[in-house]
Amino acid sequence: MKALYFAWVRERIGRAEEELSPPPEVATVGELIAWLKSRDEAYALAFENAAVIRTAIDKAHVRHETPIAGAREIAFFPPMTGG
Amino acid sequence: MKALYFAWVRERIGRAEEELSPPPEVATVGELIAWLKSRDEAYALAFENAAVIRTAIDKAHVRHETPIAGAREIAFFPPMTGG
Amino acid sequence: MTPTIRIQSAPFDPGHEAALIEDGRRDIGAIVSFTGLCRDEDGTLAALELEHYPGMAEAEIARVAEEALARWPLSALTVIHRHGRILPGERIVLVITAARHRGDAFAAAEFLMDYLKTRAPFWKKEHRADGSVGDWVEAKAKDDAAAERWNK
Amino acid sequence: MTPTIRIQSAPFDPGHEAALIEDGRRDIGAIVSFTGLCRDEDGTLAALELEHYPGMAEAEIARVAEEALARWPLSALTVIHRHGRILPGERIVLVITAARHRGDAFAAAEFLMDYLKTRAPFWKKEHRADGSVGDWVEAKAKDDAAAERWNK
Repeated sequence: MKALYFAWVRERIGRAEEELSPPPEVATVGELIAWLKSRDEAYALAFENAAVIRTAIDKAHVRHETPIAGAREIAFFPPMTGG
Repeated sequence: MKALYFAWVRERIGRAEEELSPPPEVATVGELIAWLKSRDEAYALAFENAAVIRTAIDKAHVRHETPIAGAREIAFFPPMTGG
Repeated sequence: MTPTIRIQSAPFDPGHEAALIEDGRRDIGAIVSFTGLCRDEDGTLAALELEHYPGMAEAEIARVAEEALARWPLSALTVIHRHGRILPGERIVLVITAARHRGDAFAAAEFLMDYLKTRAPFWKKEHRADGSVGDWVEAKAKDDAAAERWNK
Repeated sequence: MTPTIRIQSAPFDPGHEAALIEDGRRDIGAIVSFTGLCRDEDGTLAALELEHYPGMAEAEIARVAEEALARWPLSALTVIHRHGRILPGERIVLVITAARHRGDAFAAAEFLMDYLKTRAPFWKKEHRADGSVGDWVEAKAKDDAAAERWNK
């Protein structure tokens, strides 16, 4: 699946997007975050406070408990500050 | 004192303004309305439901209990429907 | 800050009035603009005739504006109310509030409209499409209730 | 009724957008227009850089607009949100609601702004007047609380 990163999540990881192939035991958004966090220091920093990270699957907000099965695009970003 | 009438109060009385010289025992706005009402049928019709009539002294809203002493201009009108 | 208050028979331009407020400022975060229009859904209205009490209309709107300025920290405030003959689809009233934060701008604009409805000395008479003179528009209990909630 | 939703880097004209809604209609009694501006009271901000999630921004605003249409009887609805570099004093976001009655137009506009603040995927980064890159603007608990009240 395609991963997108925005704002300081993007800056900390150092890229705006990439292809992810998590192992089959990674079932939810929260588990995907934990898996990414374990990759290297950049991801660890980006996701250090996982509770604040907002997520979207296929351009709609989802919670960390949401399953990732079937997701084509998953996005990670800080709380929104538009408007 | 000068009296002004607006909207259907004006239409029923048949004039927009006039000079009033109420007798000294007419002390409040409500008493002035009662005095006007007793003048003729046009005033009686204009003030038939005195409770709905709004009043202003010198361009500021007042209640029927307000004394009229010192008033230069007193206005009578229906509830407002601007905006 | 002195509010801009105008009572006029001429049309007004809400976008222009808001732009005048914004111009050259960097301290405004939110502008709320309310435009009230002459409505005629069933096609029976030729025009509204808006009667007003000259002098008191300005004074009363100024009092309502001062009340709004005392309640909310506003950066600017404009109220324009038309009188005379107004056609369906035309604008009748404009309220613009500017503030640092949107909550203040929204609350002040709604307060101003609720108070204008019940306190500003204007009266609407209907002229019907069939040429007859219709009724004076009746005041709505709903408008009194809307104004009343600000006293809580 | 289809809401007008635009995400763009170009400036917009609130008065023009409202006039497009009003044009030729006799069934609108109230138009509420909200403009959010880039604020810089202490003169330390050079610009805001607004990052967004293309595609999701439009989709999420469309969802919020549908929610507003389900809650209030609206005659028209416009939301425009800019992205990219925005200077102090410039406009960032525009929400316009049109309705027969003012209460619906006010409530829907405020609801839309509260939801845009907390749900639309935009992020603001500060560029300081001294040439340095400042912080990402932090989300405010106040904005979450403002959105939360519509769930009561």
